[in-house]
Amino acid sequence: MTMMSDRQQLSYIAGQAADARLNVELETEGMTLNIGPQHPATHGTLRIICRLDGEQVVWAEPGCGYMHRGYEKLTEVRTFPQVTTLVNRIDWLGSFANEVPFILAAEKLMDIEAPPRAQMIRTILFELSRIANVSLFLGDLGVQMGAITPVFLAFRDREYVLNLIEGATGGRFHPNFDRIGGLKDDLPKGWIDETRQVMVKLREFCDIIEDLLFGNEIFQSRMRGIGIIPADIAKDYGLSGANLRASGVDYDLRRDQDLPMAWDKADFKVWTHPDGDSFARCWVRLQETRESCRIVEQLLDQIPAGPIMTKVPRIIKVPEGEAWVSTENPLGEMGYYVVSKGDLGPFRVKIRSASFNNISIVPWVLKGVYVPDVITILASLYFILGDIDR
Amino acid sequence: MAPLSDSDTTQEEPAALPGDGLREGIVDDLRRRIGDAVIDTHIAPNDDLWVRVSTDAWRQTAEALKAAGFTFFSFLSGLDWLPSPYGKGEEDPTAEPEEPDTEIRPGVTGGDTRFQVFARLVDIDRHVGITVKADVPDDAPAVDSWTTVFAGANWHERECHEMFGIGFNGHPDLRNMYLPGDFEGFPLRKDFPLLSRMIKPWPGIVDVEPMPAQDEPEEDASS
Amino acid sequence: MIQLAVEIPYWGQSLLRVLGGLVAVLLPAGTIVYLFLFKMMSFMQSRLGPMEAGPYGSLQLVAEVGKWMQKEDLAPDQADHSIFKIAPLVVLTSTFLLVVVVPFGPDAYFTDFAVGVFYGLAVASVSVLGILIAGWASANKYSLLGGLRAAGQLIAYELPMVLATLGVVIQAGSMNLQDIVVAQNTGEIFGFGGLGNPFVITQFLGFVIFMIAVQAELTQPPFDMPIAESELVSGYMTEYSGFRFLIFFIAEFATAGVFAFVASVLFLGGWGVPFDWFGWNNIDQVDDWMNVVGPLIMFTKMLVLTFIIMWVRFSFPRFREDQLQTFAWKVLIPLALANTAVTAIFKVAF
Amino acid sequence: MPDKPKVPGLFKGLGITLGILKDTVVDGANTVQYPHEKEAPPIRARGVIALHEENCTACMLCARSCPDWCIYIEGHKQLAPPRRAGGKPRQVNHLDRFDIDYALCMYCGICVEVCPFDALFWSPEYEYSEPKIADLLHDKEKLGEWMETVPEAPDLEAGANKK
Repeated sequence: MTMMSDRQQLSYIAGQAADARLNVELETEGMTLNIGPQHPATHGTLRIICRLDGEQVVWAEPGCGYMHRGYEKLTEVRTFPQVTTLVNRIDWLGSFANEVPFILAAEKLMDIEAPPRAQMIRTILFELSRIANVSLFLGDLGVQMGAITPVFLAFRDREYVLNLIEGATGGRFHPNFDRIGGLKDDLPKGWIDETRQVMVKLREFCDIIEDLLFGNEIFQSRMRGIGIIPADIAKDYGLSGANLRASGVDYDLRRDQDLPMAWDKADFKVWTHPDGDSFARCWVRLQETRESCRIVEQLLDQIPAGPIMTKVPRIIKVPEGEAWVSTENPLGEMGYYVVSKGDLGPFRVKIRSASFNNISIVPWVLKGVYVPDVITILASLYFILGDIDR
Repeated sequence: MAPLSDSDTTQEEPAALPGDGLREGIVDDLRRRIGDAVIDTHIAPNDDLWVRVSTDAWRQTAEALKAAGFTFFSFLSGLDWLPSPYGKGEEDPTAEPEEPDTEIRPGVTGGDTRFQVFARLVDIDRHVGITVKADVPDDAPAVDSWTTVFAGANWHERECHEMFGIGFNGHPDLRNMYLPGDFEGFPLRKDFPLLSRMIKPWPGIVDVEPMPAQDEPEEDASS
Repeated sequence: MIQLAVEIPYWGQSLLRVLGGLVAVLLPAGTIVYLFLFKMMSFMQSRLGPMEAGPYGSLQLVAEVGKWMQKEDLAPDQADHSIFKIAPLVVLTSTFLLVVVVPFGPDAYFTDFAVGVFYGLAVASVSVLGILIAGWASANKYSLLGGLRAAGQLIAYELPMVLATLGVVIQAGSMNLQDIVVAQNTGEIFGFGGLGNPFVITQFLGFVIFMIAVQAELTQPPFDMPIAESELVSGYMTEYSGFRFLIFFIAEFATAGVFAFVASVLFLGGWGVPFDWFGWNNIDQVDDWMNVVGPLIMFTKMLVLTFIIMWVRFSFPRFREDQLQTFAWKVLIPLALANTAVTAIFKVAF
Repeated sequence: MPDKPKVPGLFKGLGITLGILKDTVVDGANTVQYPHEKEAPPIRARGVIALHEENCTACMLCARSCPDWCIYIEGHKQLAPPRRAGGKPRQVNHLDRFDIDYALCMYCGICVEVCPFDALFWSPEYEYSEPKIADLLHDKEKLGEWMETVPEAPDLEAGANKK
C-alpha cells in the first residue's frame, strides 16, 4: 500500500494505540456512539455503531436493514413491466438510470434491440438523471461540512433538470418510461432546446460549487488526506464509480463495454485522481457532472428520426435464459442478473447495487479517524440507502 | 478555472473490447490452474462468460482468477432453482389450481443441486467479466468463504447466508445483514411464502355477475 | 450627569437603567435575527425567506417566540435537573453583564468603570460555563461531545481576543471604554486629524484577530463545532426545547449584537464622530444631542460588523476540532503577541 | 481556461454569496409562493387517473396488471339496445363500481397503458389531498370529474414518426 499517505498511517497507528490505551494507560473507558439511524448525515436510515476514545473512532460498523423492502423477493411474483416500476425506486435520486440495465438485460434475453432513436433518448435521460443525482450530492456535501448555502443552490438548479424529466416522462422521481424494446413515448415539442438552456445553467452551477466549496481552504483542509483508499483495496471491496476512479483506477462502464446505448457517439473524458482521499472522490464527481452536461449537449444534436419502439408482442414472455447487464449509474456500477424461465415474470433477479459495496469498506476506512471525519468520509463515499438495503 | 489538481489522465486509447478469443483464453488458463475442477463453461457469443466449478474448489477458483487478473470483486449471491409452490397469488379461486411443477431445472451451466452460489469478477484492464457458479450440496448447504481472497465478499456472504441459509466456512462473523437477529426462515428461498399477497384478496378476480333471468350458457367473461 | 427636568428618585434611575439594558440587548438581537438570519441568508441562497407572517415576514420572530413559548420544555429524566434548568440563564446573564460596560453616548452609559475592558473580557468568559453545564447536564452523548468541544474552543479563542484588545488599550492609554472612544475621535494620524484615529486603521491586525475570535466565541461557522448539526445533531442544545431553547437562541444572537457593540467601541470609534467636525476637543464640550445620536451611530456600526460576521457564517464550511485548536494556538496567539509588541514599540517611539 | 490570479478561495467564496445576494435582490428569487402563485405542471405530468366511463367494459385488465392491487371493479351483464335497428339486443358488461385507492397507487401508469378501450387517462391535477385517508378511495363519479382536466396529448418533437 505504497499510496498510504502518512496521515492515514498516523490515524491507523492512532487507532491501534487507542485500542491499547483504552484498557491500559489512562483506563479511559471507551464510549459507544450510535450515529443514526435517524441522523442528518446519512442519506436515509443508516446506523453506524462506533466505539470512541475521546473523539477518535476505534471501531466502526454500519448497521443496515432499516430500509430493506425485499425487492429480490418481490420480483419473483411480478411481471416484467411491474418490475420496472419496482426497480426505479432503488436509487431514487437517479431513478431512470435504474430502469435501463434491467430493460437491457430483458432485451438481451429476447435478443431484440431498441431503435436508434430510442437508444439516443435513453442515453440522454440517463445522463440527465446522473446530473440530477450528483448535483444534489454536490450541494449536500456543503451541508455535511457545515456550509449552508450550496444545498439551496443545488436544489434550485436540480429543479430545472427534474422539470425536464417530468416534461418528457411524466414523473419527476419515478419516470417509469422505459419499456422492453424502446420507450413509452416520444419527446414533447420544444424539449430539446429547453434542455440546452438547462445544460448552460448546470455548468454555471458546477463553476459556482467549484469556487464556493472546492476552492475554499477550510474545505480542502477538511477533505484532503482524509479517508484514503488505495486502488487495490478499492478493487477488493468492489468500490465502483467515482470512488474507484478517485483512487486512480481508469474504469468507466460507459466506455469499457459496448451496450446498445449511444455513449460511443459522444466523446467524453473519464476523470481520475491519484490521491484516493475524500477530496479526490468529490472532485471527480464534480468533473463528471460537467462531462455529463457535455455529453447531453453533444447527443442532443444527433437524435436520429425514426420509431420509438420495435415490434414487440403485447404480452411479453421473455425466453428462458440468464443475462447480466451493468451500467455506469450515478452512484457506481449497477447491474441486474436476470434469470428467466420463459413465463410472464422473471424467475430470479439479483440486483447488484453500487452503494452496497461502497459502504462495505466503511469498517476498514473509519479506523482511527476523528468523529467529524466520519461524516466527511461518509459524505464523500456518497451512498443512497435504498441502494444498500434494496 | 484550471482543474484544481495536477492529475488528469492522458486519454490513452481504451483497450480493445474483449472478443470471444479472449474468453476462450481465460477458460483455458483457468483449466490450467485448477484442472478438472472446471465442470462446465458457457460463452454467450461476444457477450458474457459463465464457468461452473466443483463445490470444494470454490475458494481455489477465487485465488486462481484473482491471480489471472480478475481483481475487481463485483458481487456474490445464491440461486434457488425450486419453482415456487405458491405462484403469484393472482390465481382465480374459481378456476381449479393447475398442478405446480416441482422439477428443478438449473440454468445456464447446469447443476444438480437445488441451491447454487454464484459470483462475478471483472478484469478491469482487459474489460472482461466472468460469472463463476458452484453447486451447494442439499444436505449440508455450506461453501468455503471468499473473505480471505476478496475482503469485499464479507457482506455479500452475510446477506447470502441470511437469505438462502447457505453456510460459509471460515467467515469471520456470519450475523444477519438486514433481518433482525431472531428471524427464523430464509426469505429468498422459493418455498418461503410472500405473506403480503396471501392476506389481501386479489382485486383482479372477475366478479361480473351473469344475467339474472336467462339461463342459457353464458360465455366466460374473463379474457 | 445631565440634569433632567424632573428629579428622578434613585430607584427610578435604576429602573430606567434596567429598561435601557433590556433594550440594548434585545433590540439588536431582534433586528439581527430578522435582517440577517431570515432575510439576508435566504437572499444569499436565491430564495425569499419567510414572507407569510406580517408584511415581508417581519413578524416571523414574534411567531417563532410564540411557538417556542407554547412548546413544552421537557428535560430527559436522567438529566441533572437543577443545573439543566439554570444553564441557559448563565449564558444569557453573561450577555447582560457585558452590555453594562458599553458606552452609548457622552452621558448615555450604564456604568463608567475605570477598568471597563478588563471587566468586559472577564465577564465574556462566563458563557463558557453555561455551555459546559448544558452539555454535561443533558445526559446525552451528543451534548456531552458538544459541551466539551465548546469548552475547548471558547477558552482557546479568549486568549487572542484579550491580546487583540491589549493592543487597543496600549494605544488608547486607558482601560476605560469612554476614554478609548474619546482617544479614537480626538487623535490624529501623522498630523492629519480630519478623520480622527479609529483604531481599525492603526490596529488592523488586532481588528482582524478580534473579529475571528468573536466568530469563534459565538460558535458561528466556520467555528460551529459545538453545534455541528451534521455530526452532533445540535450539540449542547440537543435536549433543550420550548422556553429554554428560546433563551439559548436569544442569547446566541444577543451575544453577537453585544460583541459587535464592543468591537465597534474598540475599533470603529464607538458612539462618537471625529470631534474636529464639531469643534469639540474633549468630552465635556460634546453637546447633549449626542446622547440621542450616539446610540444610533453605535447601532449602524453594530449592523455593519454583524453583517460581516453573518456573511462569513453563510459561506464557509466548518473546521475540524483539531484544526480549530491549532489555528488558535499556533496562528492567532503569536500574531496577537506580535501586534501587541509592535503597538508598544510605536507607543514608546511616538 | 485563462489562469485567473489565485484569489484565495475564502474570499472568492464570500464574493459568490454576495453575488447571489445581488442577483436575488435585482431579479427576484426562484421561489413560487405556493398558495398565492401556482406553477402549472407539464402536460404529461401524472397527477391523477381519470376514467371515461362509456369506454369501460369491465374487462379487468387494469385491475390485474396493477402492481399495488389498488383498482377494484364490479360489474354486471345486461342487455343493451342493438347497434343496428332490428338487430339482436347485445349483451354488454355494465360497470357498477370502479374505485382507485390513491392511498396505495404509486402512479406507475401501467393501467392507463394496458387499457385496450382507452377508458383511463392521465391528468396533471395534483391538489386532491384529503384529511381522512379513506377519502382517497375515488369512486366512479370522482374519476369521471377528473375527465375534463385531461389535456390532449402534446405534439411531438421533430423526427418522431407519428404512430
